[in-house]
Amino acid sequence: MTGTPTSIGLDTAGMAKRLADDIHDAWYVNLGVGLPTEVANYVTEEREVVFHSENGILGMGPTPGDNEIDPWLVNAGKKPVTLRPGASLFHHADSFAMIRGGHIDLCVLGGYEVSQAGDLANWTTPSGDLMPAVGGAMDLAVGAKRTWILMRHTTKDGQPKLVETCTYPLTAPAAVDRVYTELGVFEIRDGGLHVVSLSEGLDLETVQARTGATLHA
Amino acid sequence: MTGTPTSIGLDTAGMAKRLADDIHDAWYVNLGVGLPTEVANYVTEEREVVFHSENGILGMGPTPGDNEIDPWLVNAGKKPVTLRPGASLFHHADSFAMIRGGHIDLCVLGGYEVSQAGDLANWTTPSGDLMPAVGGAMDLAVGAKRTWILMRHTTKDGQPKLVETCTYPLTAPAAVDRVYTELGVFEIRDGGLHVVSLSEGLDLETVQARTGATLHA
Amino acid sequence: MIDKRVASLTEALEGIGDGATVMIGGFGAVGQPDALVDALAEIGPRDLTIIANNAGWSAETGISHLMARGLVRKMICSFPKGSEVFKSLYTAGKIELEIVPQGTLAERIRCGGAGIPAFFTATGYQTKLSESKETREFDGRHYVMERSLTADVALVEAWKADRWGNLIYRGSSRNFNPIMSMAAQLTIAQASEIVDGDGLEPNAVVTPGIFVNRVVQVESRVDDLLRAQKAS
Amino acid sequence: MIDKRVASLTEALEGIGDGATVMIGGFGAVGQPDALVDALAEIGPRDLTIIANNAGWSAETGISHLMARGLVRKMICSFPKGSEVFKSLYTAGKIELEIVPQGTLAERIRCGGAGIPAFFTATGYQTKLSESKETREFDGRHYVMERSLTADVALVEAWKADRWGNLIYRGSSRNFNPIMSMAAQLTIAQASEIVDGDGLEPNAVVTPGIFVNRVVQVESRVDDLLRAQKAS
Repeated sequence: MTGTPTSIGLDTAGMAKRLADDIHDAWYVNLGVGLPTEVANYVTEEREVVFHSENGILGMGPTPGDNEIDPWLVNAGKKPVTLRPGASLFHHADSFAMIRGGHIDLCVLGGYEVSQAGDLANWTTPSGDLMPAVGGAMDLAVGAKRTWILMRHTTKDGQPKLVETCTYPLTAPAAVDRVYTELGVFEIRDGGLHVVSLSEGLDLETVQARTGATLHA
Repeated sequence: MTGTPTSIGLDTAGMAKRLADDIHDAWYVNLGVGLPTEVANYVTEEREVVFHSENGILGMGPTPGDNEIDPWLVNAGKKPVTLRPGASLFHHADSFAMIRGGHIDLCVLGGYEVSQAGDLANWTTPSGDLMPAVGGAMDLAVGAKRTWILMRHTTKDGQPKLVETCTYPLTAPAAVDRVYTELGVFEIRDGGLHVVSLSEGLDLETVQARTGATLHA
Repeated sequence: MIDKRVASLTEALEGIGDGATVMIGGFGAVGQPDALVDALAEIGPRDLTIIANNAGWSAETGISHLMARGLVRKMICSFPKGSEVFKSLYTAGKIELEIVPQGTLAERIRCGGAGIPAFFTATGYQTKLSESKETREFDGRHYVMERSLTADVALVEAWKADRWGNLIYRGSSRNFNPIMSMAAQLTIAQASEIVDGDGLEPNAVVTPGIFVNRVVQVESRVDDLLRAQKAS
Repeated sequence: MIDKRVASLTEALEGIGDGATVMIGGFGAVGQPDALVDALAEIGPRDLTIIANNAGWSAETGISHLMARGLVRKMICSFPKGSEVFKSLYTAGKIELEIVPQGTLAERIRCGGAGIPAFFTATGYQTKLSESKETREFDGRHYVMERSLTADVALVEAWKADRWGNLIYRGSSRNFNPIMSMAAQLTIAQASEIVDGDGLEPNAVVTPGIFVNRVVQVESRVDDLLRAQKAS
């Protein structure tokens, strides 16, 4: 548990790809705004993973070309998207019925902190943001069948983001199933962090040194 | 308050027509199964009263001719109906959101008993039916903006159905706004029955004699 | 490739065991998945709890057919009148009944699908149907707390479907089908037509495929059923 | 004859007074009734409570425009980030904020329209957003009790409408519009097109006219708005 900045492990594209490889074909998946959105770039169309957007879309396709933009069709990040065959459109209450009702197989969110108990903090800072905003993160974290977090292993100044107990305000308690970082993949079960895999060239000691809770091999 | 059977006042067609005349143009109206359904026959198409059916229709039109029946389109009594211009179709949760949410201007229901406080009993007998069934009556009685009851003034053996206190199991307390019988029209307010109008040729004394609670002129 | 189409009713119904809770769509004959229900009666799982608006009307088909075969332990519905089979079983004490106001039934099912365990409604307050239920006042009005309903299986009827499980309906046949599709672990749809190619138009879809597990094509018999219902 | 069409934005907005609670549809620019909101800013009712997902993005248009004019007392939303106007008012203590998780916001609005005063959700349990709220355990899981939301007025955007007030939407522009239409005393829709004759196809209607009081035709500016949003 040191303050060393990590410049080791995967780049962000590698992180997104690593997570994408674990998504099952035909799953219904909601990708959070930011880095999680990148995951879609590493899921081929043939796999028919169905991407859900909380503003009322199932079956989102890739970003359209400049001449193919439909301004009425945007994702949760308010960016233009396309529809794939088999898509459907619906309103916000139905969209969150899908989320809250446990119909989404997987949501991928960013994180400020994740505790070994699976507590997630990803919506505001301890001091309270100047302007707090929560969006759909709390609904997704408690509602989806699986919540995977895609985030850097440490903060910019090297503090671990995988911790024993969150110091940031919670988004949801005991909600996280897995965490994907540039250093590895970690599963949360029985109140502890279990290593699924470490990124190429890294050993447990190196990763443990950057982690604020005990890693179980 | 006698046991005299009533053969005075309006016939059922007259009762339905009397109530139909009080419906405002452009109201959204749900008509219960049985006699209330007859009310639609006395509302002309030009008035654009929008009839709601709890199984998911707004804008029901008249019964189709034998060659025009669409078997997939039935009313709450499971009888074939038609659609008028401006109609819409929806599912049961949305249909009862309209009802429970106070969007229906008027529901017309039958009644076993109505008390001077507006309590309605119309779904089961004191002994409990051999087979109880409630349908949408409870939702309609509490949800619609106005609940009007269309019923005979007395039972077959001459007992009053407008009473001080219901002896039948309630459908809803304090739910009824008006009662239409063959003898007259009665408004319920401030815990009492107020005469709106009496059917032609009848005086208050005659109607009071067939009523189980005090009528206010 | 996502392909929720199955070739037969038997395949569609695979895995429904004794003691299952089964939601069955329809309002009377319209929107009732008659072929699925009749095939389920042939398969014969026992001690079923059925959640539906009605209890059927004929021992030959649908929910009453299941009952006539002795497969139903409990009925949760709003309006069981019209079923002679149910009536005789009920009066003989051979079947349980939970009567639910129709709008409360619809909302309990929707909430079951939407992850809401309980809600409040004014419907049923101070009636026999809320006698054992918690009540509460909000802003001067009285409400009953109702629990949501979920099921192991939902059997639904659609007009058209596609291989992703998207469904659209005809006429008044939506009724309970879209909300039941949301509320079950396993949702099985019979559809008159399964469209090929790119599937249904996204803006026209009423039940998104996320709620549907299996789709089987069968000709709708609603014409016949309505005739039978009329005759009965 | 039922005819909910009105000729101008001013006529459409008639009767919105100081202190009104106003729901505004849209998710960002898409489905936002921009013309109605900007015309409301011109009319200038004060002390408004606005219920919307976002707080706008530009002082020139939409919700931020209302705020820039000093008309908004309180904002109930899930994601006010992106509005500089809101940020400066909020940090200066000149506007109240109630942050609501997006799905809870949607369900509170739907329940408001559906006559359900309160419901339970697991969302927000053990977070700052439920600190003052009642919690309850059902079947071993913990939930927060949430109250429904209603409004004096809902401003919504549709793609097509008819004289009965039926609405359909384009792309992802349904978002909060159908549920807000249900939850207000007075629902006012701007639509790109109002169809004549027999109206919209009954099976295609998303918002039935029963929920809509007035319809006004205006060209949608979503292209422009998205460009502006991108540039800002």
